[in-house]
Amino acid sequence: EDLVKVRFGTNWLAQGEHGGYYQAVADGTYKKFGLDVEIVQGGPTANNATALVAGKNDFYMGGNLVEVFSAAKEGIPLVAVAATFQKDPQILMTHPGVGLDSWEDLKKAKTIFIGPDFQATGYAWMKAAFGFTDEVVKPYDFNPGPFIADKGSVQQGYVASEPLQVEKGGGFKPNVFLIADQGWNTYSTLIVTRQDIIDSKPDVVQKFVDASAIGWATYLYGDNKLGNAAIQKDNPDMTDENLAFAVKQMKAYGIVMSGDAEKSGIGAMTDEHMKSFFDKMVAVGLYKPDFDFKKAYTLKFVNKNVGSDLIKK
Amino acid sequence: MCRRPVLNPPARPTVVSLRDVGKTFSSGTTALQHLDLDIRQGEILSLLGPSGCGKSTALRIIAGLGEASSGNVAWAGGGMDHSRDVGFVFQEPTLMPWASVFDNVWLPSRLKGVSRKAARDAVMQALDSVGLTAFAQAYPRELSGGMRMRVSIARAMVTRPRLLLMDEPFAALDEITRQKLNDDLMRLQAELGWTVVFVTHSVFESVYISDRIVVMAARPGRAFAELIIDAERPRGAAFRTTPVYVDYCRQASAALTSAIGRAAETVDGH
Amino acid sequence: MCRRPVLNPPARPTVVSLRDVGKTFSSGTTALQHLDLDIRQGEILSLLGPSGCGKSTALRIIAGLGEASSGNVAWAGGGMDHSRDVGFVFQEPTLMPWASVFDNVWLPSRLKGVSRKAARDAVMQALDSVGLTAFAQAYPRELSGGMRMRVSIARAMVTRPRLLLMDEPFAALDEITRQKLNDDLMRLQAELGWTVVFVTHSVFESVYISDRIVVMAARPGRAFAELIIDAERPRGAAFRTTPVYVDYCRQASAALTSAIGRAAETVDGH
Amino acid sequence: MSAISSADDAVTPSAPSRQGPPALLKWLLPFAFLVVVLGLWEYCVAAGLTPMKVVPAPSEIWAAFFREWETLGPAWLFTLEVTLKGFVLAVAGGVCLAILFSLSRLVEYTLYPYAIILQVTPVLALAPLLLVIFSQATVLLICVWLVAFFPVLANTLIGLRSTDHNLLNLFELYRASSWQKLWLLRLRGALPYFLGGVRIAGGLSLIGAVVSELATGAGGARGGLGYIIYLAPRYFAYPRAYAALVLLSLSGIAIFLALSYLSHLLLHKWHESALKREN
Amino acid sequence: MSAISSADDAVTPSAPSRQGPPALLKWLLPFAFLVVVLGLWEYCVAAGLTPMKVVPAPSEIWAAFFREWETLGPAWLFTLEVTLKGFVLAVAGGVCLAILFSLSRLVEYTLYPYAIILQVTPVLALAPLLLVIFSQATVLLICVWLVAFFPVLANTLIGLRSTDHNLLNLFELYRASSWQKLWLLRLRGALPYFLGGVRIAGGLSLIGAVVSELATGAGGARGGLGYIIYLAPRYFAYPRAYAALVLLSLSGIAIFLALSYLSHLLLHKWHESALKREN
Ligand SMILES: Nc1ncnc2c1ncn2[C@@H]1O[C@H](COP(=O)(O)OP(=O)(O)OP(=O)(O)O)[C@@H](O)[C@H]1O
Ligand SMILES: Nc1ncnc2c1ncn2[C@@H]1O[C@H](COP(=O)(O)OP(=O)(O)OP(=O)(O)O)[C@@H](O)[C@H]1O
Ligand SMILES: O=[N+]([O-])[O-]
Ligand SMILES: [Mg+2]
Ligand SMILES: [Mg+2]
Repeated sequence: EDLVKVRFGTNWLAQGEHGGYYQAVADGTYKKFGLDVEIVQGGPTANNATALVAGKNDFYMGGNLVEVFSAAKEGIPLVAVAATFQKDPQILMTHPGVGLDSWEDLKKAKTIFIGPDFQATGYAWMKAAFGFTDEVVKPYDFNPGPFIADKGSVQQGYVASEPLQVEKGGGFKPNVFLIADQGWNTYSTLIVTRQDIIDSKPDVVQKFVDASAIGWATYLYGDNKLGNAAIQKDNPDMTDENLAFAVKQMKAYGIVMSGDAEKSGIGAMTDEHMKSFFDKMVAVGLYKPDFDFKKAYTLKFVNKNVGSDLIKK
Repeated sequence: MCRRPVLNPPARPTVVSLRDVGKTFSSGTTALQHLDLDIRQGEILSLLGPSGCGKSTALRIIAGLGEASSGNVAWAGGGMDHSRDVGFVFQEPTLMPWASVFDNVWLPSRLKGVSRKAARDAVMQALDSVGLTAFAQAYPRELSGGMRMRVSIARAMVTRPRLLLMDEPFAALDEITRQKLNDDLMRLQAELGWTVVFVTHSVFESVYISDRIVVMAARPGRAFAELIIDAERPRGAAFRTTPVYVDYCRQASAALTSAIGRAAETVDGH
Repeated sequence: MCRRPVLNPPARPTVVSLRDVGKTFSSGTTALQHLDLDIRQGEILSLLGPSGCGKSTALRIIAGLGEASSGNVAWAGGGMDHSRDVGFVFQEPTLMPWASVFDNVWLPSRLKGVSRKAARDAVMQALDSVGLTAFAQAYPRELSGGMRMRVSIARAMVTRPRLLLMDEPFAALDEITRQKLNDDLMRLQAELGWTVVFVTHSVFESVYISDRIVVMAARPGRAFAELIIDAERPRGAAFRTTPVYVDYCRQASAALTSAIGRAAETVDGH
Repeated sequence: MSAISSADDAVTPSAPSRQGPPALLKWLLPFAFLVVVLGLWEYCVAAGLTPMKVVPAPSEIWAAFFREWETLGPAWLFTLEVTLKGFVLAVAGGVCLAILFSLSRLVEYTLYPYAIILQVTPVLALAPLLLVIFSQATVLLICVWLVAFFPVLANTLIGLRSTDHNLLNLFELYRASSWQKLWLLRLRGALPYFLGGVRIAGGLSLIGAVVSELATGAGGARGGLGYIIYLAPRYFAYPRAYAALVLLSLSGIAIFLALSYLSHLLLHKWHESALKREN
Repeated sequence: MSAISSADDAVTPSAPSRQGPPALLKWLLPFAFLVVVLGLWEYCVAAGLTPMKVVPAPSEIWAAFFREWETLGPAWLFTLEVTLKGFVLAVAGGVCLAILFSLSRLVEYTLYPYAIILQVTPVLALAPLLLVIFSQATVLLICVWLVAFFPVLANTLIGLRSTDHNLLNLFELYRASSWQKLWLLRLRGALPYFLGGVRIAGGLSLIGAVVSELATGAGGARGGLGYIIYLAPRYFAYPRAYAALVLLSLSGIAIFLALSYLSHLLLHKWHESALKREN
């Protein structure tokens, strides 16, 4: 009836990593909160961040904290209001049994397939922190074929997607290294919005954050049939097997539920965590130490344990 | 066709007059210098002169194509609107390669807004007069050199323009055809009161058809001599056998020879 | 230059002979049909005929450009290697627009591997003979129509080919120049023993320079009459005043007239 | 003086065409070559000479056509529709701009730089901005237009500037209006150049449609060939990706052939590039 | 009969040029227009008429030039180098293919389809495969080549086929070798078409370099303008992205001007498209 129209732009085609949002759309959670949410799919080269800045969308699914920090640095009033993923699901994979079986071995690889976005952020940190080099980088454009073909290579991926693809396409279980485990402790899959929306419609923001948390709790721990169907409608390439694998992995690696979220609920963020990551970026030279990174997020809408009751351990 | 006594040329009104006209191309070649020339109403004026002396250039300036670098071109009644009624046979056929013979001849009427259907009779008649009715649907590339030139002649005449500028129109034609077209031209000119400026290399042709011949000298191109052909009209094949005709031819030839000699001299003197 | 009595033409060996040659274009036009023609060593043969009768087409077939649709073209000594030594003045100047006058005339030598430097004297001499030395560096577009044709003539003569095919080479030139080039051609032909096939529309010119005239009739093009000009050489301006000359001209003219008439008849009979 | 028309000629010997290979060979050789190429490809895959699985054999691609037609068919139609619409706009726009620029050097100098900017601006960069203002369908067409218009503009402009000066004189003599000069003279003379530009634009429209699909995110369920080509490998549907590439290639060849035929129709009567030599 | 050379003429009245606008206006108007465009843009941004922050004002872009020159400069050089190398290869390849195709219709019919396939294959799809075999630098050049070669090929082929039949007759009469016919006749006559194709390829090389950078991942510290244009907006550095776009545009215009000047040098003596009309 009096639903508020909301446009939420994701950063990729519909997949398991977006499950909670699709769940909330499909099972009417957003509607219950008075929101009429339209999910605008991202894509290989589509840029939904710009759509948010330009006022076309109301929320954006941020990949990592570098995005919001950068926005603040450029004077763009974007604000992270929730962190759905406590850990970045980015991984590196190798072929098993070719001498690339530990994180330390990865530096020996002749070829590392990395996408441009991650190369500018996570990989920049890996260079500074571990001594990786740009020389070995080849572009990862979401096609695992070249990695499978080259036994000595390393490839980027999402923990909830690529390992299964490689297993099915290459016929082997790859070694998986969650980069977050090496200290890349950015939040991920953030809900980002503009300052003017926070100022003028804080209630809408709160409702979106809360409903999304409930959606995620349902998707991971409840009956996610509706959510999966919605995903498959937007992206017919997503098989049941893909989606089941995604849920399994997100749980196994504590992508959504770990750290602060265990305590304060889905979407949790803390100043300490933010500062810790910011300091790492300062060490890499991405930001100056005196930069006011706190402009880039607000804790106003999270840490309220919304939806925690739905989570069955 | 009525017998028409030759008018005393100065009595005819002037249509265009060129005064002290010069033309220098950007390549540095001076094609014309100090050229004075009057075109008079209803006359056939021939320009005779060595190759490269500026005849074509002069004709283009008269037609308003390419301005003179110096001097003055004045039209009777002022303005160039008069030239709306000009026909031009260029030295080269200048046909549109993508258009049929019919369409090429139709062009001048078409530009005046005459439809294909309305122009049809006039175009076919013009083609008939140059013997090309059977080739109306042919394309220029399918024609011989002389046939192309005949298309160009038909195109210039089809709108019956009051001023006709012709640059060696019959050079590529056999003598029988040429004779016929000379006669056709004189007949139409007399009937319709055309003014004709006619560039030719044939002394005989120029004497045969002209009221007046201007012999040009080259480098720089200028009027070198003038010859008034004071012979009765209409003229026919018989005219060619008269002593007057032979005498005029001799005069014109002599003027041409000395125009060429004089030019050579000028250059040798450099 | 030695006085040379006219040989009884059949005594001269044949260079090329066309037998029953026909040419039909894909447009359907039959340009030639049943054409028989012998070109004999060392003669000047003129082709005379109405516009569009197939003279240019015949010349091209002789040169090996464009095969005949039917019939036979036989070369003395077999094969066409002979024709390596052909010069051709096309009806249109056919100059390369991107090359200077010098480079255009240089072309035939260049294609035989002669360097610019080695060709220089011959090219400049050829340009001199057509009065264009001063325009060696000009581009074709900067020339008058007659000047362009003269470049083409210089290009055909520069390599002194044994067989010279000329398609109305002098039509765009004034009579004084034309006379000079006629004389030049006859002198070179006599000196170097050239064989010349010469297309012209001028009956006078054909009689003046030829050993033999073939008059062609049109539609379909074929040899209609042959005239042997059995007059002594060298010929000069004086030849034009002899009764023999005038008589030959009258004969050629009559043949041409009846060739044209006959063709018209044929078509009317269709 | 008179003439015969072609129909009058009873005795026309049928001359064997000097030009060109016999018609049979003209089709046989390309076909034979294709068979050799495909055969070699199939062999290489079978012999394991290609990178494992990444390049499927022609037979696998062939099978994918039938198996996945439900996906491929609509995607193909989607891409074709965008291509053709964008192509028509690009041709129209290119010609209009060329005419505008041909009006005067001043206009050309003033505006040509902006045309070049449009040519070199990557649609990947522009699409997100355009999406802020326009609908996805519109942005798709704008992007295809951007990719394809320039060759039409550049070639047509050269053609318009190449008008025979003698014919221009003729038209000026007869006081042709600017419009008449343009329509009856300049544009006709520009045809060979224009048609060349159009043929280049044909292929560019296709590739533009594919790239723009990705740039505008016109994907998902209603996606075109671009999405399949880009995303299918992600799910190891290499045969499907290659089948899409084959469709793309066939479309490109078909568009080119159609435009070449158009070109032949418009030029074969008079322009050297399409004319049979007869002498 | 004799002639005067230009130097002989003492009394040459200096004719005012009928053609073209005065030289001053020729540069003034485009400049004035640019000022108006930039002014309007600046105003729109200041007045808040553009989507917030996404389109920076010219003044902000100008400032970004200086502020970010350390990033922009090397990126520009990187892209320019790839562009120019790829451009040279595309021109050479296009001409060679055109010559090959012009040898006979049979060759053309057999091979042209593959050229079209190369034109319509998206580099985004091809680059990963090529990277399996070739080095990144090589793939980069291959990709630029793929994007840019076709206009050169297509235009040159039309040009080679447009040779004046009369001149061909002349060359055949003088028993010109195929090579002589090609070099002294066909290629000269094809120049206007070829140069048109080259000008189109100039811009395509640039855009090809930008796209190929992304497709081949030639990014990171050694990245070019393509990376900046793609990534800067993702991290909201819009002025930097626009500064890179401006560099791209300026490069495109510079390449076009250089090629136009070359074209002028080669054609102004004889071809209508570059000739001043004098009558
Ligand atoms: N390429 C062609 N295609 C079709 N028909 C042609 C072609 N070339 C010439 N013809 C026709 O062949 C006939 C003879 O042409 P040709 O050029 O040989 O005549 P010609 O005797 O040289 O005439 P002219 O004295 O006018 O030059 C003409 O009727 C012409 O229409
Ligand atoms: N576009 C041009 N650029 C430079 N020079 C030119 C141009 N057109 C003509 N000329 C020169 O101007 C002079 C006169 O040329 P024009 O064509 O008027 O001669 P013409 O008397 O018609 O000669 P012809 O009898 O050979 O046709 C020549 O010397 C020629 O070289
Ligand atoms: O979105 N991914 O980076 O797979
Ligand atoms: Mg002239
Ligand atoms: Mg002829």
